Amino acid sequence: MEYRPEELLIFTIAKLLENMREVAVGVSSPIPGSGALLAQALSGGKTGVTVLNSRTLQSLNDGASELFDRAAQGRIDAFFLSGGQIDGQANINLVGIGDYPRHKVRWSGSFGSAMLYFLVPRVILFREEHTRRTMVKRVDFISAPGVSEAGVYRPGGPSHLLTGLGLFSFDKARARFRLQSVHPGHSIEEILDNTGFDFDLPETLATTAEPAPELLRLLRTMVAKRIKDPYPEFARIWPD
Amino acid sequence: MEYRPEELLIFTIAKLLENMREVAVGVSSPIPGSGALLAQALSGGKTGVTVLNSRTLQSLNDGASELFDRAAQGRIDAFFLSGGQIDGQANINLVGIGDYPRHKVRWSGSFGSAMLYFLVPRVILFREEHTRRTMVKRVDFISAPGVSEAGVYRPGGPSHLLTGLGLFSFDKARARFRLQSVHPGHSIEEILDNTGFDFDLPETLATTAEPAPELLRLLRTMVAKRIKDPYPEFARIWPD
Amino acid sequence: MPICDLAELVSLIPDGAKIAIPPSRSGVAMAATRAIIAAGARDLHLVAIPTSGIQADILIGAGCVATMESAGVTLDEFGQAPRFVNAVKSGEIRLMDSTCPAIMSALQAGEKGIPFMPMRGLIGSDLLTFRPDYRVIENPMAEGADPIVTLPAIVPDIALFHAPMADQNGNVWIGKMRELMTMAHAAKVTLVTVEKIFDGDLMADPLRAPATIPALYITKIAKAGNGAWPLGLEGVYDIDKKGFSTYAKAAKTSDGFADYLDFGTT
Amino acid sequence: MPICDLAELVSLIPDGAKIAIPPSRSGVAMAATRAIIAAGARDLHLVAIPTSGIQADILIGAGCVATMESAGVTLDEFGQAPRFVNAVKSGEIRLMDSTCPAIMSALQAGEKGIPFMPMRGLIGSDLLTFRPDYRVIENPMAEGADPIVTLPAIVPDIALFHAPMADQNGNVWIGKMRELMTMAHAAKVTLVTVEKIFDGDLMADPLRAPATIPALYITKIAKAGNGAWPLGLEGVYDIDKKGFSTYAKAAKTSDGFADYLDFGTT
Repeated sequence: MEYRPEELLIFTIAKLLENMREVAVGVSSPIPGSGALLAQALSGGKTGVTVLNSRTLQSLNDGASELFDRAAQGRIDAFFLSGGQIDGQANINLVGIGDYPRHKVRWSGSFGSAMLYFLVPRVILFREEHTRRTMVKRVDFISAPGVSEAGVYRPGGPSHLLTGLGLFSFDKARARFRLQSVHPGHSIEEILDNTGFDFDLPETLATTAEPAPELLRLLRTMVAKRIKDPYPEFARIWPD
Repeated sequence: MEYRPEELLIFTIAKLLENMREVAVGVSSPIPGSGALLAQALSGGKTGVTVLNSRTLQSLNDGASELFDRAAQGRIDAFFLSGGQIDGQANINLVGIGDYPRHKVRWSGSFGSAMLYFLVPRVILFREEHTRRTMVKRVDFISAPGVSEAGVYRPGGPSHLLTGLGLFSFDKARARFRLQSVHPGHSIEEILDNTGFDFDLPETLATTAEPAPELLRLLRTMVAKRIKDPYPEFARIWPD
Repeated sequence: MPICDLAELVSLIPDGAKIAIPPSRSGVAMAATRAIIAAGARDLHLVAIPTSGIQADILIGAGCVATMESAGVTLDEFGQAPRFVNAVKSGEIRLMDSTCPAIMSALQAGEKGIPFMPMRGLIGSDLLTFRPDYRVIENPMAEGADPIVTLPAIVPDIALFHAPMADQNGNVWIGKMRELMTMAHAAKVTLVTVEKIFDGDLMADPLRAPATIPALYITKIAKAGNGAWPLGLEGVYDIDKKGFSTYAKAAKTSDGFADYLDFGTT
Repeated sequence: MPICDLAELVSLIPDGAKIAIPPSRSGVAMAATRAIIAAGARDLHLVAIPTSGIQADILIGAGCVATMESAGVTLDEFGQAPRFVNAVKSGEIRLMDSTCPAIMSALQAGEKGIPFMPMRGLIGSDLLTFRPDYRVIENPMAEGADPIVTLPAIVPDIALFHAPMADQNGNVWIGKMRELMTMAHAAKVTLVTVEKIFDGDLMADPLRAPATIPALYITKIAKAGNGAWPLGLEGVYDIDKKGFSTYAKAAKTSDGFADYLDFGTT
C-alpha cells in the first residue's frame, strides 16, 4: 500500500512509543503528535497522550508549570525534542547560529528542553531536515546537553534520533549515535553525505520498516480525526 | 457606658491596628477577629481583614499555602499569635510543658507561628489568661522565637502583648517587654504577682483606655453581626 | 475503571504507608478512615496537610499510626485531640512537629519533583532543633551571610481525601480546596471518596474544569455519601456538632474511645 | 474602585518596569499593549511566563523594551518573531534566555516570597553559562555530591494580562489559565483587562470562585472588548488568523512594521 513520507515517520515514532504509559508532545509537532496518537490506538488506549496546545488531547489545568512538574514527578515516559542544530553527542541548539547573544541566525529559544531532556526517560529527537546544516559536528549553543557528567541528576535523556533519512539510536555511555535503519528510498551514503557528525554504523544495513495497510487505515481514520484539533493544517494530508 | 472585659480587649486591639492595610486573624481567635473588624470599621473600610475559617471574611482560594505566601509577599501587616507559655523574650510555646517529645502537657502544635512570627511586621501576642502558668520565665519549647540573631532574615516580629490584665509593648533591640497600661480594675501589683518574667515598668502608671459609647455601639451592631459567621458561639455575648 | 468500593479503595493502603491527609475543613475522608481502621492498618505515617483533627486522632487511638507529621492536631472548638495527646505522652507515636508553611512548601517540593524547598522563618525555633531533616544553608543568592532553612520534599505514598464529586473518567472536582490538588500532584497514589458521581466530563465543563483534578493523578475513587461525617464538606453539608462532640467526649478515655470504635459509628 | 479606563491602566506602568506577560494562548492583553506603545513606554524588562509571541515582538519593534527574559519568543505557525530576531541580531535588547520550567519556578519563588527555587536540569546547558544569576549549589539533602541549580525569585513590578471577566469588587475570573494566578500573586502591581464585567460577586459563586483571582491581588482593571485580538481568548474567541498574518507579514521589515503600527491596528 502506498504511503506518504510523513506516514513512515509517524509509524516509526509509534513503534518507539510501545509500552509507554504516558507520552507528551510539545508545540509545533504534528508528526510526533500523530505518532503518539497512533501508539495510543495500538495500545488499546493504555498509553496516555498529552498534546500541548490541544483542547481535547490534554488535561493540563494547573498553569504553565504543570507539564514540567508532571515530568519531574515521573509521570511522563516519553517526549520529543528537536533542534535547529543537533550534534553527534545529542546536544541540541534551539537558540541560534553564531556567537551568543548576537547570533547570525536566531531561533525562538530553548523552551522546556533544558529540563525535560534531563527528566523524561525516553526523549526522541525528531528533525525532518537531515542536512549538514542541521546535523552538525558541534552545536553553536547548547540549549540542552545530550549527556551529563557523573553525579548530575539525570534519569532521562535521548533515546533516538529520527530524521527524514533514517533512524539512529543513542548510546548514553559512549555519547554516540548508531544508525539503526535507513528509510526506504534512501541510502547510507546519502546519510553520510548529509551528516556533520560521526556515528556508528550497524553491522548489517536495515531498512526502516514500512507501515502495514491496517496501520495506515488506522492512521488515516482515527488518528487523522484526532490530530485535527491541534493541527488542522497538517491533518489536510488526509482528506476526509 | 458599661462594657464587658472582652469589649475592652477588642477595643484595645482595634487601636493597635490603626492604619494597617491588611490584618489576618488565625483560628480560634474571636477577640482578635472582632478587634480586626472594629479596626476595619473605624478605618472606613481601608483596613482589609482576613479571618481564617470564615466563609465571608476571607478571600483565600489557593489552598493551605496561600495565607503564608501572602505573608511572605508582604501583603499582611498584622497578625495575632498566642501561646500556652509566653516568656519575657517573647518566645512562644504552642507545643507542650516538660521535655519534648514526651511532654507532661501537650497542646495542638505550632501551626503557622514559626514562619508568620518572622514575616509579619506587627505581630500582637494575645493571651487572656495572665498567670505564672502562662507568662513564664522561659518557655519549655520554642515554637517561634521572639527575637533573632543578627543576620537572620526577619522583617517581622512581636509588637505587643495583650492579656486580661494589661498591655505590654515589646522592645526588639532589648528583647524585653515594657508594661504600657493596666486594665481598669487591675493593678501593677497584680501583674507583677502573676508574671513569671521580668519586664520594664512605665515611668507613669497608665490605665488602658476604655471604649467610648459610640465605639461600643459600633462593636455591638456592625462587628457583632459580622463576627457571627466564624464565631457564632462567641457572638452570643451580644444578643440581637 | 477508576471507580471501586470503599473496601477496595482502602485495601490499596499498605501498612507503613506515608499518607497525606487534609485539614479538617477541607475534604477529610472520614468514611474511608473508618474503613482503614476496620481493615486493621498498622504503622501508618500520617502527614497532615498541614494540620489534622478527628481523623488523625481516631487513627492514632485505633493503633494504626506509627508517625505523626503535622503543624497541629486539634479538635478545634471541642478541645485538644485526646488520643493524639495520650499517644504523645506515652511515647506510642513518633512525632515530626512542624509549622504549616513548612509542610505546604515541602509538599510543593514533592509536587515539583525537586529535592527541597527553602523557607524563611524557623531559625531559632525548637521545631528546627528536633527536625534534623530540616537543614540550614546559606542563601546562594545573597552577597553576605543569610542563613535559610531548606525542607526536604514530601512525596506521600498515598494522598487520601473526600471531594464533592468525580466523573466516570476519574476526574475529581474539588472546588476551592486547592491543597487537594497539590496532594494529588505530589503523591504516588491518590485515593478519593466522593459524595456523588457527576454525569458528564468534568474536564469538558468550562466552569468546573479549572477546579478539577485530572484523572491522570487519581488512582481509585469510591462513592461515600456523607463521607466526611462528622466533619463538614464545604458547600455540601456542615459539621455535625452533635456527632462530633460524641466523639470528643468518648475519646477522653481509652475505654470511651474503644466503645466509640465499637458502637459510635453505627 | 479598581475599574478604570485603558489609558489610566497603562499609565501605572513606569519606564523601566519589569513586566510579566503570559504565553500567547493564555490571556495576552493586546489592547493594553497597543496602549503602552501609544503612551511611549521605554526600557521595559519583559518577563515572558514562560514564552511570548506577538506581544513581545510588537513591544520590541516599537522600541519599548530594554530586556527580554523568556524561554522562547515565536509567532508559532506564522514563523519566527521578526522584530525580536532583528533586535537580538542588532544587539538592541539585552537577553535573559531561559527554559520554561526555570521561569515558572522562579515566578513561584516570587509567589512564595522565598529568595530562590531549586530546579533539576540546566547543568551543562549554555543557558546556565549566560545566566550568572542562576547558581549551582550542592543539594543540602543529599549524602554525596549532587549539584543542583538555584534560580533567583522573579518578583515582577507589574503583571499584565487579559481575562474573560471581572466583577465590580475587583475579582478576576481566569478559568484554566492558572499561570495568571501565579503572576498576580508574585507581582507588586497587577493590571488586568477584561472582556466584560460580571454582574455579581465572583468569589461568592461556588463554581467561579476557585478560578478567580481575589481583588486583594488586583491593582486596576480596564474593560477591553476583544482585548486579546489578534490572539484568541480560551472559551471566548479564537485567534484571528487573518489579522495575525497581517502582522506577521508586515513585521518582516522595519518599514512594514512602522506602517503596521501607524495603520494596522485601526
